[in-house]
Amino acid sequence: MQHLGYGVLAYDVAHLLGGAALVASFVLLYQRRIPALINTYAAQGIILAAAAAWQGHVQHAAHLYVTAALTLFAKGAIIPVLLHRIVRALDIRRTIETALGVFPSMVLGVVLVALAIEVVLPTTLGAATLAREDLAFALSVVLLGLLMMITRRTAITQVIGFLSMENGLILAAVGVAGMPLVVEISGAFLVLAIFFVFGVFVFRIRERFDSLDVSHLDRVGEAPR
Amino acid sequence: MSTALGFVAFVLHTALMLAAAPVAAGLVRWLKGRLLGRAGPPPWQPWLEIVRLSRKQPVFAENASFVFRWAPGVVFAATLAAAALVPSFALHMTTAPIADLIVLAGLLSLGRAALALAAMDVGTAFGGIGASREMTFAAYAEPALVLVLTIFTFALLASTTNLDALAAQLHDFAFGLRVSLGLALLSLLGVALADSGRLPVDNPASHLELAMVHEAMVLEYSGPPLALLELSACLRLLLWMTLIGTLFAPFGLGPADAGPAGWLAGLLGWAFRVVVLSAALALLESTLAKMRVFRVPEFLGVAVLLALLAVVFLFVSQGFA
Amino acid sequence: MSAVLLLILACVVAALAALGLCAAVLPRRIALLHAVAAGLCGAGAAITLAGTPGASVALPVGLPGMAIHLALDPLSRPFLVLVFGASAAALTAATDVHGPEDVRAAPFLPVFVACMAFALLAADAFGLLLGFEAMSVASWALVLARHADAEARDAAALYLGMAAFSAACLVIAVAMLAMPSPDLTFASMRQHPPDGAWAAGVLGLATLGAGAKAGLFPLHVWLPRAHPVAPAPASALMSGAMTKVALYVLARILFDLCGDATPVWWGVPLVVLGAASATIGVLRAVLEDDLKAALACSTVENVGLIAIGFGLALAARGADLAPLAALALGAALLHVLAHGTFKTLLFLGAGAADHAAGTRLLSRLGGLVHHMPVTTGCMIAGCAALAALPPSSGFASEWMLLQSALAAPRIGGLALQTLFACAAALIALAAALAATACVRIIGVGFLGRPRVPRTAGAQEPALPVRAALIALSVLTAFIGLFPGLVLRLIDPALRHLVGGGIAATSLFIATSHDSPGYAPLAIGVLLAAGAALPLLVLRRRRMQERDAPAWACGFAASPPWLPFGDPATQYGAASFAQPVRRTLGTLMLATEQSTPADPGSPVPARLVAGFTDPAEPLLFVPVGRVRLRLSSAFDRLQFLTVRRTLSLMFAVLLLFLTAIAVLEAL
Amino acid sequence: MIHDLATTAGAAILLPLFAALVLGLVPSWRVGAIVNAVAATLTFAVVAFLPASIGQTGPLLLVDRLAVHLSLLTAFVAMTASWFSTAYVRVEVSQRRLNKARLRQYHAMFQLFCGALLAVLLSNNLGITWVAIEAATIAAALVIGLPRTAHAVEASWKFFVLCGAGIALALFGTTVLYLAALPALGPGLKAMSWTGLRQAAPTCDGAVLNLAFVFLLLGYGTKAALAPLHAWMPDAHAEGPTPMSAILSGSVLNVALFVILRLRGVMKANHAAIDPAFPLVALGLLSVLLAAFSLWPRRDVKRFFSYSSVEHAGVAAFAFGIGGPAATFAGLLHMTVHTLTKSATFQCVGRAAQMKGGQRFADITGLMSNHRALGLSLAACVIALAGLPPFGLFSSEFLVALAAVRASPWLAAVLLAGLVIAAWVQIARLQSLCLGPATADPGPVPPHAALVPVWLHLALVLALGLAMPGAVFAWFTSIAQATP
Repeated sequence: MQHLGYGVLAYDVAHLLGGAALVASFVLLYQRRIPALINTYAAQGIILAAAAAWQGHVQHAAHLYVTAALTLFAKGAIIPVLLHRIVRALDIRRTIETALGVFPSMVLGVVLVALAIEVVLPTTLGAATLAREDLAFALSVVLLGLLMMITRRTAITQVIGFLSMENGLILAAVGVAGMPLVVEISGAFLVLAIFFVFGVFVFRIRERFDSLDVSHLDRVGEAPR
Repeated sequence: MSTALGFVAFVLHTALMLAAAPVAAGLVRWLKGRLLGRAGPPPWQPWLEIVRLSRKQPVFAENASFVFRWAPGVVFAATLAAAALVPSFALHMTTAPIADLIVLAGLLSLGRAALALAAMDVGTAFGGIGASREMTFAAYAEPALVLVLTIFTFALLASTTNLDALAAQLHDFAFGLRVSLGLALLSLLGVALADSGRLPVDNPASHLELAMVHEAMVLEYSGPPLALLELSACLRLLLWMTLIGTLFAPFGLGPADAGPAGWLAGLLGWAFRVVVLSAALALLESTLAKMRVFRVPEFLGVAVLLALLAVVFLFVSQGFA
Repeated sequence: MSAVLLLILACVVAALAALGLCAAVLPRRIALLHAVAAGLCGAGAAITLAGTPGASVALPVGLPGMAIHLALDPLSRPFLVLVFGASAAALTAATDVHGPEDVRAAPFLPVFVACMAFALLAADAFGLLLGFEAMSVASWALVLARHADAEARDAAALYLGMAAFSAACLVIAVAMLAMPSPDLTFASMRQHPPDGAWAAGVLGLATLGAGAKAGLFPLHVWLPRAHPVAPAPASALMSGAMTKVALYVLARILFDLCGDATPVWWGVPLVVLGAASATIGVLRAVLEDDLKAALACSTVENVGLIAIGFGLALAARGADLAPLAALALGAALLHVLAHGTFKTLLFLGAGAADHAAGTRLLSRLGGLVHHMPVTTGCMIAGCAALAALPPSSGFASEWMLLQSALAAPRIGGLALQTLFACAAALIALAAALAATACVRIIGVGFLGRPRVPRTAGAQEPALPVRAALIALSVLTAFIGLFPGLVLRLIDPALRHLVGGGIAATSLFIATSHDSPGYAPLAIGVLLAAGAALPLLVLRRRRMQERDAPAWACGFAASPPWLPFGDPATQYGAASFAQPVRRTLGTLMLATEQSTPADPGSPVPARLVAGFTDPAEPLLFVPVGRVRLRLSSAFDRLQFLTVRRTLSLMFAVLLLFLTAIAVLEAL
Repeated sequence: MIHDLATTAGAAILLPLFAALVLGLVPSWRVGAIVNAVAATLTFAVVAFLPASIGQTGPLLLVDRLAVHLSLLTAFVAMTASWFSTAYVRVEVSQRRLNKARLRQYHAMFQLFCGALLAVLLSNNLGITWVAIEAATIAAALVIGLPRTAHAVEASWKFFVLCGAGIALALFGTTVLYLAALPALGPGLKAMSWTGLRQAAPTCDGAVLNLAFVFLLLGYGTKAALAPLHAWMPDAHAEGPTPMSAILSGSVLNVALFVILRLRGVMKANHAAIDPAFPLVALGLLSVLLAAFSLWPRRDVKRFFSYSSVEHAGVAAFAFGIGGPAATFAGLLHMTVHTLTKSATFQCVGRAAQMKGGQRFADITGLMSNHRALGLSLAACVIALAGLPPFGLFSSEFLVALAAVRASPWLAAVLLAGLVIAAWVQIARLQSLCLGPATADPGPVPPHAALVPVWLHLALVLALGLAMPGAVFAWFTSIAQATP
């Protein structure tokens, strides 16, 4: 692996794409309406596909191209379309009900990114710089995804928070050189499974309660059992 | 030789205690009468009552069981055994090795428990009152007795609770007058008054049901059993007088094998002590009135505290001496 | 004990357990099975008496990779004789099966005896605790014999909960002892006695654990609630034998496994707790209305006295006064045997009265002496021992205990001397109050007039029960009159544990070899002579007795609808205890609410007098409240919404990450 | 890589997965139930042959004593659960609580779940371990959501979101672990295998290992239901069908603890990395205390026993945290004995709940009065769970206490305090379940034959606790020595 640093094209582009994925996560936190949220998620999927493809080019690993294609196809296209159709079919309330306000969650997001960088960079001094950068971005995207699941009440936003966390994981897996293909299959397998399950859930939840609001589920939990 | 003399002394001692008990009680009653300006019944009046009762036909309540019939025997046996253990005019009698103060206390409580059970047997309210109060007051007297014992075992070199050994050691004035011994005497006097049922704890002369403790228990008895119980009561009083006299003023007491001459000196000393104590008791009873029932625990509580004070005082002084 | 005899003992234990299972399978043959079990126990007692302690046997059963070792050493021999003897009597009484409750309890009684014997025979830590805990589970099943009423279930839950607590303390204590040694056998644990803070920890845990099981104050609250509920033979063994096994564990740990270089202050906690147990136990025994609860409270008192004996022995051994230590430990062990016998007798008698009169409450019993003379006679014998009246067995051990308490101030130190003097005073108070309790139990429960028509119909129990009662009374009288012989059984234990024997011949016990002591037989002869004297004198004028209605100071005859007389005119359980409650009641938090009837109103005036055991408001209620508050705090976790649960996980993640970051920065 | 799957270990994994496919296609639920039971029994038969191929290590599969032991345990519990499931399903359908269409999905997911668990136990590759755990989570989520009641849906949603987030963190941890092993072993499968990691552990960078350990502990800790991450467990148990609870509480916790044990091996080999003892002991104790106190207010029987599983998982984690052959031996024995007892308990509870038509403590009382066999079995199970003799949990908790005291008596004190509090409430609830006045029995009374698996389990627990044969003791000791 030749020396990677500023000024080397491979490093700069990877760094750019990682940063773009992180920005996409922040934009997800910023959204107040569900359709925009889904589109932002689609954008993040596309950025992730680009990053995967670029890593494939840098590491001369053919399987990463396959991953890029899978990600682009699944997260860039199928999932957003299905989500849009569900939102229209079940005419869900468009606005997102937040547990923690948008601005405070953004501030918390910045703190989390700082923590991720503070944790990843000093610990991975030995590894290649490209891998360390990618890992930091990946951890940030994962933490922001988790933050999204915590600070939003509506079920759909929790689903999207979960999926953006998956994106972070794929970004991390892709960033590390030589990760065997197994990770790719699992990534794909995971995406498919999650969508299938969420679909079933959404359908069933819809069938059970009128709204997708997770808090409605919470009330069920309140009865002492 | 000494064991034979010891045994003769023991038999004489027991006979003396049996004979002198009613007379001592009569003496106290006579002295109290004289103090109150009355002629007072002669000291041997209790003997007359006991003989009269033993000739009468015993009447038992319908509800009485074997406990009621056997109790007087047990009470008399326990009190007589206790009296036999306390040396009056001679030491080292044959019962010397078993004359233990704790056994003495045990025998007294055996007699008391037997009488209380008999009182409960007939199922009348008065038996219950007497038994309940007697057992409760006894419960407060025991700790005082044991604390006094602690003084003796700790202060004496023999470190034993055997009455004979204690009396022998005290006889030689082994350790002179001590403040703790004085407190012990006061405490023991309180215990003796409570146990033998004299004023201020219980009024032996009265027949007012609510006031009496000992009398309430013997209410249902008649004929010979009653005689036995009266004799036991007198024996118990004489026993306490002899015990206090032997422990705190043992002059004149010699070993049993000193022969009849020694016994005579002991006898005189013992008689003098009994008369002095009877007079003191008569004086006390003519001045004091009976205490309310729930004041008695405080009275005995004071006795316990005095004993405890004596014990701590002894430890402190022993520690420095 | 040669290996052969030990193997036979192990077979006896196994056979008892097997009998338990058979009783479960063949409910109709219970009487026969109990009889066989009683025979086995008798044989066991005989073998234990005959054999001399020595070899040890390894069993195939045990912790993975470690076998349980059985051995009979001088300390466990007297306890085993007691357990087998008391079980033989209780099982004989249990052959009289009446009612479904006894059928339900039948399988667990022999198993309970087997577990106790196993705990005593065990020569390694795991065997001891396995037997100890199995004993608790078996007796818990016995307490649940009458599981229909909720009060029995609550008592059983509290009982097994406290047993689990005591086992937990003992597991840690034993683990601390076994830490330096290669395996768990007592032999290797003796080589490495603990010292310093570690030893103090073992002392605390052993006292807490064994104390909770034996019924030491303040962990005794379960005892007066669990014992009355069990069937009579079971509660007899629980009070008579089980509490002794707990005291055996305490003695084994403190005297044997902790080595003999223990400091003087080791005796203080046991003396303090023992004195507190004795006082609170006997006070509660005087105030309880339930006959078996009163006997259970007197067990707490006697356990307290034994604990005082252990404490004095520990202190004396710490101050290198071997004769005094031997006297104190001898007193404690003699009291173990004496109490084991007469408490079993009293509980079997109480069980007979309960079955005959259909109630355990003293306020409903009365007048049993007329139709149950044998039971009443045996109860009087038992109560005489409980009240420590000479020449009974209770008095012999009481006398030795008092002698050691009176000699204890020789150990020195003003604080210790005052403590021992107060302990001596409290022992005397406990003995005197025990006498009050006994007169109350016998006087109110068995003598006087029946307070309820049902009680008037009481009849003598069946032959086996009477046989058991008489046998136990004879045994109690024997221990009372010949304590020297019984001390010969205890002496090897004293030499083994505190390096000193007791100056005792078969007729005479003394504090030291040259000083005079207590000769129970001589006192007995003196009493007999005293009793015979009046009979001889009055023999010639034997008057014919005459029966008449009770004089009762001229009280009017009772109305026709009250054939046994008005129960109200007779001293009841509460009225007998009123002077004690009025004076010493503050110790038992006694309360009296009297609601006077205002003039003219038909409503009767009421006086409600009650008491609560001080240990409950001081210890059990606060612990229960803390547990409730913690449970509801943790319970909020159960009802978190999905989002909040996730944020909990998020918080843990951030905590760990910051920890990593901080670690890196260092 | 493919020849790895041709071995008995491969067969053990593929058999249930293949059975899952078949069950997916079988329309009638009666046939499905029988096939399910037969498949589980066959799987256990195959796993029984595993000890012969101990020591087989390939890029995909690693068969060592610990893996074989837990596979035997999981397969055995799955077998008895499947027998119980055949009867359970028949009653559920007759009482119209489960409609026939859903049962096909239930049986398929049942076998998928068992296959996934065996895959985790026998896999050598961290990626496969993660994928298998993911598959197990999805299968379990679908089965829990099966009864279609509001609570069941909420429970499966909670189960899926929490476990999903948990194993997502685990995936991140796996990536970082791979990153740590990269410099020593180079890219490719070797850096992702347990054998490779253990070999490269001393030379890896300690800080990266720490980072990986944090994520993996949190990820697999969620699946092991360690204290703050246990919230999914009680709901999953209370709402899902009981045979699933029997496996869920027994095997999933063991599998997660198995992975953590492997991880502990790797961490201990590297001296620069933090000692895994402290977090494991802390989480274990927190689990025991939290579960002990949460047991008291419970009104639902299955939820009550799920907290008991959290408590015993905490004890096992505590034992593994202390480390050393003695503690690991105690932890392993405790895990084994608890799994057997807990699945027996759930079988009894399942039958009782079906018979009484409700699973609250108020619905099920007085079992001993007219169902003596069921009452006695449940009583024996709960006595075993409370850690009372003569059952095996008493011996294992004794051994754990011995090891804990060696570490520090205060730890042992806290642990045993938690166990006493839990034992106290379990005894109280046992009395309310088995004794006192009996409630009505609307549902069918189970035949005595149904209780045979329960008595089989209890007999095993008794034998393991008090009379463990020499060979089995040697087996446990060798495992304890092998895992550092």
